[in-house]
Amino acid sequence: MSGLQLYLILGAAVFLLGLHGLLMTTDSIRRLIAVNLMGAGIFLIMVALAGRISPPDPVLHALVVTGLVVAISATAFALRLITAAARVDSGQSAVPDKASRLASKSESDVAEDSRP
Amino acid sequence: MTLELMPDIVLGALLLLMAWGALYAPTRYDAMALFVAFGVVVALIWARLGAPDLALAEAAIGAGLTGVLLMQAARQLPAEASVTGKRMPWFGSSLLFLVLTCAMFAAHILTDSSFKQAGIDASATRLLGGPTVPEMVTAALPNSGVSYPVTAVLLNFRAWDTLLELLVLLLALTGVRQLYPGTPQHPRANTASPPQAWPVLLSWARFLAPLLVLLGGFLLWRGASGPGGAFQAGALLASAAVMLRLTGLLPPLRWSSFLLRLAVILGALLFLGVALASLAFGDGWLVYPTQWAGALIILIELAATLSIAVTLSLLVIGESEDLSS
Amino acid sequence: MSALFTWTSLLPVLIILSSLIPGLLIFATPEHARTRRTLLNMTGIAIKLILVALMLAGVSQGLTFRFEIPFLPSAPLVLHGDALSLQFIALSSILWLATTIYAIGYLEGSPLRSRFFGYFSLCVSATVGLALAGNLVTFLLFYELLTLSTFPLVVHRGTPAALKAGRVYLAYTLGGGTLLMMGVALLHSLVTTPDFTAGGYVLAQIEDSSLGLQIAFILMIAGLGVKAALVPLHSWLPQAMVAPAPVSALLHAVAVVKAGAFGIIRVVYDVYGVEASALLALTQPLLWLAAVTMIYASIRALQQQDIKRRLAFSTVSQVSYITLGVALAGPIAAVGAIVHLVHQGLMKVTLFFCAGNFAETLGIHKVQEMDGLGQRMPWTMAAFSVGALGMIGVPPVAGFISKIYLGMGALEVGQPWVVLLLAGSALLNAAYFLPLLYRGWFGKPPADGWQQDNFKNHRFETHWMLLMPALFTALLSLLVGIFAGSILSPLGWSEFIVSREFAQ
Amino acid sequence: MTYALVSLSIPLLSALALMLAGARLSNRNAGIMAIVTSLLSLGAAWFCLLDVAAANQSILLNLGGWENGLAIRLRLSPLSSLLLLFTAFMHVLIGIYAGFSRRGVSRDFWTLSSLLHGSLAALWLSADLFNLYITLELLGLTAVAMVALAGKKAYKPAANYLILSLVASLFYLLGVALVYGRYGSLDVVLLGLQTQSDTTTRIALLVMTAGLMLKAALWPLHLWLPAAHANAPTAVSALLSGLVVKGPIFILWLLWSEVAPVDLAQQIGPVLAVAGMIALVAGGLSAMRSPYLKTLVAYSTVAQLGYAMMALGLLMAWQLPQMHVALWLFVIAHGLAKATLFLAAGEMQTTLGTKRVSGLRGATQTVPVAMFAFAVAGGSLIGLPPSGGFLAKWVLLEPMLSSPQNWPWAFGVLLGTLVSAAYIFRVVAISFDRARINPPDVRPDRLGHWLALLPALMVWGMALIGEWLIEFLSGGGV
Amino acid sequence: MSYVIDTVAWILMGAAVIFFTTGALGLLRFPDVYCRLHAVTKTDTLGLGLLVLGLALKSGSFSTALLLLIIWLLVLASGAVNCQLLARYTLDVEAGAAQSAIKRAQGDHHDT
Repeated sequence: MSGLQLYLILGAAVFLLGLHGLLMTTDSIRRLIAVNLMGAGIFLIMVALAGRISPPDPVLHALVVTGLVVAISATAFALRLITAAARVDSGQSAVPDKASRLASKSESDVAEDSRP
Repeated sequence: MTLELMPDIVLGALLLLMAWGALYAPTRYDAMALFVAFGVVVALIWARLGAPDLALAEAAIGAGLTGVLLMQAARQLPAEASVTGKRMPWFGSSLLFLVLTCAMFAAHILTDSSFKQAGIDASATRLLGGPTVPEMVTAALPNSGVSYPVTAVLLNFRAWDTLLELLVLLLALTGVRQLYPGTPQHPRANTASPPQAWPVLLSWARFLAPLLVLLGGFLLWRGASGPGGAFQAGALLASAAVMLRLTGLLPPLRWSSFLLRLAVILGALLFLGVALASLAFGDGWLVYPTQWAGALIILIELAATLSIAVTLSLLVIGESEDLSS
Repeated sequence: MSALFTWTSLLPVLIILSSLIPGLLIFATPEHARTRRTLLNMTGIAIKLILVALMLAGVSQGLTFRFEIPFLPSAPLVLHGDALSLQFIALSSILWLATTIYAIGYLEGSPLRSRFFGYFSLCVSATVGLALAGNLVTFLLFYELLTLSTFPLVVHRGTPAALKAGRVYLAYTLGGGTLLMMGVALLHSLVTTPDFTAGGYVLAQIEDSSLGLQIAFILMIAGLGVKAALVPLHSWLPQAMVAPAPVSALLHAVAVVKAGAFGIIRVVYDVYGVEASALLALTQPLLWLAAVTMIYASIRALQQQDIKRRLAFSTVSQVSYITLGVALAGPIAAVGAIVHLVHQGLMKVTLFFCAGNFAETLGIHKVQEMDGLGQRMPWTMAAFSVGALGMIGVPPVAGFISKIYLGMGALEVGQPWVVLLLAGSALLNAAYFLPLLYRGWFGKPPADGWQQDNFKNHRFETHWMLLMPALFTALLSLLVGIFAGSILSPLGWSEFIVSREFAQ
Repeated sequence: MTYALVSLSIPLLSALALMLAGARLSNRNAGIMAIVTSLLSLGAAWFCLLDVAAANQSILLNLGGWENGLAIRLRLSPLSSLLLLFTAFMHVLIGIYAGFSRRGVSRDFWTLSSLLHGSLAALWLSADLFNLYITLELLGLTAVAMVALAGKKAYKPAANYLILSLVASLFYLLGVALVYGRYGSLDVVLLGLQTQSDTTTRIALLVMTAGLMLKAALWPLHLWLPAAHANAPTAVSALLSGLVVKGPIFILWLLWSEVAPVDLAQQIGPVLAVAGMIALVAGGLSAMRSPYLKTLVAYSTVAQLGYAMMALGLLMAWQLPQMHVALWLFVIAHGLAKATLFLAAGEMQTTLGTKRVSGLRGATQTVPVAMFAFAVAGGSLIGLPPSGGFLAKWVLLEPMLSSPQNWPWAFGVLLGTLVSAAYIFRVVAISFDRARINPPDVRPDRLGHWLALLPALMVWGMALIGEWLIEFLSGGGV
Repeated sequence: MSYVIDTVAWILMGAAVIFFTTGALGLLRFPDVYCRLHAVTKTDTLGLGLLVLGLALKSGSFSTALLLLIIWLLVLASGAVNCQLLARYTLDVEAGAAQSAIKRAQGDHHDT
């Protein structure tokens, strides 16, 4: 059992742990963390695969760097979305300052149907 | 044999512990803290596996910026109902069974012939008789304009991926901006309130910021010959901007200012411009003329670093009046 | 593509457009522009009649009218005017004239007339397109368009009952359309879709894919059977009676039901051909199905108290005469079937016009309320009697001729029990029509007068636009019966068609 | 190939320009600019179609001029050129609707729709597994950002949609990692030559298929779609259902028709086809039951994708190139028809002021043109003859009916047709109800209704070019 | 000669490990925030100093030694600043809590 295969299995384990967490938890932040764990697991597998040759495979490293940036931008967007959604649930407007909300002329969502 | 594996086993155990904690810690705040720690451990593992620029990127982005993001989210989120919510009891055990079977299955495939330890299984990639991709990279490195293979792959061989990569960042920013509709505040409404943070913090920030900028520049320049590059440098600069903004030393980065918008899209714009120019005048989409390849790559990396830094800082600490169109 | 532009290839398209374009224009006319709408209707009908006459002359001199545009690989959209389609077009054009006049009178003052007449013209153009279809795919296309254009007519009144009937109508006809599509697709995969040829184009493939051909036949007949109201698939027809009278007249005499019957004729004669369907043992079950429909529908008609529902069930049984004639697979029976297509159309439209008059003028819907109608509305009652007698098969009205031919065809093919069946069915027809006539002519009018009498002091017994069409079609069914022998009559034309069919 | 790249980069440039202009450009001008750029891109796509038709086989290009295996390979096959044209055409149509209908959209819609156009074009052209991952991610994020355009009520479904789309992309990435680990190459063409069906490849492909099915909301993994599409703004849900859902299906098709070994494909094919049949029925039934109009249309997307799954499954099971024509005819016909359905549904929802299907009583009188558009597009979904939907169903039925042991599949198509007829005509029948008419809240927006009708007429116009389309697609499909 | 340097390096690193463990132990055992802060920052900076020294000796090259030194200085400074910030923050929070407690007390006083 060489070091690389340990990391391959470790990566798979973290991925599955993330998947398990995603299905088990209900809080959005934890589900987002679970998604990030799954991502880290996959990147671990990729880097372990890259380490099979010396010097390690640069293509896989480049892919992981790209993957990391995708992960951070998606996580940032998801976090902002979850906080906005949570704030909508708890009654406040999605944005702390009232002024900009009223002025928004973006498509007004259809008034909840009053007709039976 | 287990002696030299000891650090790996320790790191692995630490990783799994952090991961489990990040998911099932009693309160959400602990989960976030453990997740940041998880990011640090992953950075260590990247270093251990011989991927220095990955370690850099993970430390700066994974542990640093994500940590700030999570803390900000924690501040605004209402209390959390319950950790695993109302899932049925048997759901957990069946799920565990599923995870275990997958783990065994993964162990099986990862140890079968095709993933042998001794290098990529020669037969696999040489099937076509051609060289493996890494060999092609080292062969094509001299006329790729840079001497460090990862940067060569990122910015020359697979430049198209990186261009789309920059678009993903722009997209995330546009998406976040949807959450702050409404007319822009007139700039003078809340001028940068005088920095009332503690003197110690102010002085530390004033000391650390130039160091970070210097380090970012160094990483960017070193990317051509060693680990480093646009993403890592951008992340460092973003963390500097975040720190300055949180301590109030930096005025809010208003989206309504033209310069900011130009900075945000500069990376993608320049990259696309180079691609179109090479299509029109050069001999093909994203084909760098070999003698200018190095210069072009540096130019693109510069623009990319700037736009990554600004985008990431807007993503992390963009307040409502910064982001509203 | 040069063939595209000779006048012979453009004529079929012009015939369809002659009712399509007025229809679209009528959609656009505002509700109150009554004269413009009637004008559009009338010009459309006039042009169509002229074009049909032109084509009749052309076909009798042996010209071919064919129009083709590419649609599916090896299955283009083909419009081909042959003798059979012409007879159906002639029938539908004449009856469209009568029904339009009747509808204008009937819908006087009711809302949404532009929409009604728009869909009315769409429906007729779909029927004409269906008649002119040159291959199965084109037939399928117009078959489905017919469903879409008749649905708004069925639900025109918009009452919950109308909607329920509309939903049932859609369920049946769309289901039928899908089955037909499966059948056509199956046939296309076995033997691609050439044009309709007189003796059928399936003979060559019988050995290697007989099962496929049988299933395709069953699917297609099931699909067409829905519109031709064969027994298990007929129950949408009585429920569609909730629609206004002109629609039920159009549906039962001209468009929907005839489309189904016409489709069955096309499939048996021009796709499978008589020998192939006999070889595949398909005609015998079809014969039994027609026989069952005939008897069952007549029995159900007996039980109906509402006039229109009784007429609906009589349509179901009358249309199965056509299927019966086709299934007998003999030349004389074929003539009987094809001519009955026209005769039944004329007689049934008369009956519906009269039923509509009764309802519109005196508010009579039930059979018991018909006592003494003869005194109050003699002309309508006379037309009703002509139609009813024709249905029973009493000479000289048209119905008698087709029944005779069907009987002789059955004997020629050696199915004597069919003659018994026809006689029995004639008796049943008499059983459910004669009481109406007796009540009408010999019953005493209600002592306290009719509870509703709209056109009391009009020149005629009811609005002239309601009376004239009924009389016109009654007269036509009489003339067609009397002058059956001449070449110009539907009988002569059917013999011309069948001679071509069984020539080789 | 240059025209394809031009058609790809025009929307990207317009997106960057719109971001740069920011508040300085009014909403109306931004709309006009976006429509003009989509038109330019449409022109470029048309020329690229002519190139491919002239060459009559796929045009390959190694980006950056590096040799095979190292460089990212772009491939312009007849199919991708047609999809480029289709994407540009849809963006022009929906752009015109969004720009000129009375409801209008927020300014960021134009940036996001241009980005969507660019990422879709990149997806159609790419033949590199990791590049497809990036375009998939771009697609997912754009879709979520556009759903979030609808304001506060859409944040929760958008967040859920984002998490699920991230999970789907990660599943796909795991598959890509395993494939690269096993074969050492990311190039679809090279992989196609060397994949054998051993355990690693099997797991990789299954994991990728699971991710792509979740992304494309194919039957078992479709639960996020109704909430996301129903809450999105009208023009956005038209784009989402018409185009975004089709990206993952393209990758799924690429995987199973080229990369996967044939015997593995033949094993998985029937499973996918059966799932498609179940999708048809399950999606249709839930569409019939749903009380809300837009949810009904969203569920009908799930149902209609069942046809695409069936075509793909049978393509894999029987290895018949004709099924690939059926698959892509479905995608195009469904895209156009679904655009009209969502636009018409949105218009009716605003005019009659109700989200419920029962609120459409008397729609044929209050909003005649929108209801007519809904019925015409519904006709194409059911597959009534002259429409694009019929063309696709006809081409799908042909191989099924040619040999007796394939007939049960034809039964699936029959079932699908009946179910889709049921939920379309449920709405049409209600609209003819004149007894309890639901009066309109606001004066109907004539132009908006006619614009909503435009895609439906296109899908019925497909009949005229049906034969050419089928020849072109089956020409150099691969 | 190298043997002596190695043993000295190992001794230094051993001491560093001991310091780290005591720091961690302090973190777990001490009652309130300040003590824990105090324990962690003190032991970590000292432990790191020893570790850096040991590593510098083992690496043997002057440039890595300098690099390690810079790292140590940075961690030293940031550790101190962080500790000070955390302490001040908890002071504010407690002060804030104390005031509201007093207000509540006065509030009760008035009501009764």
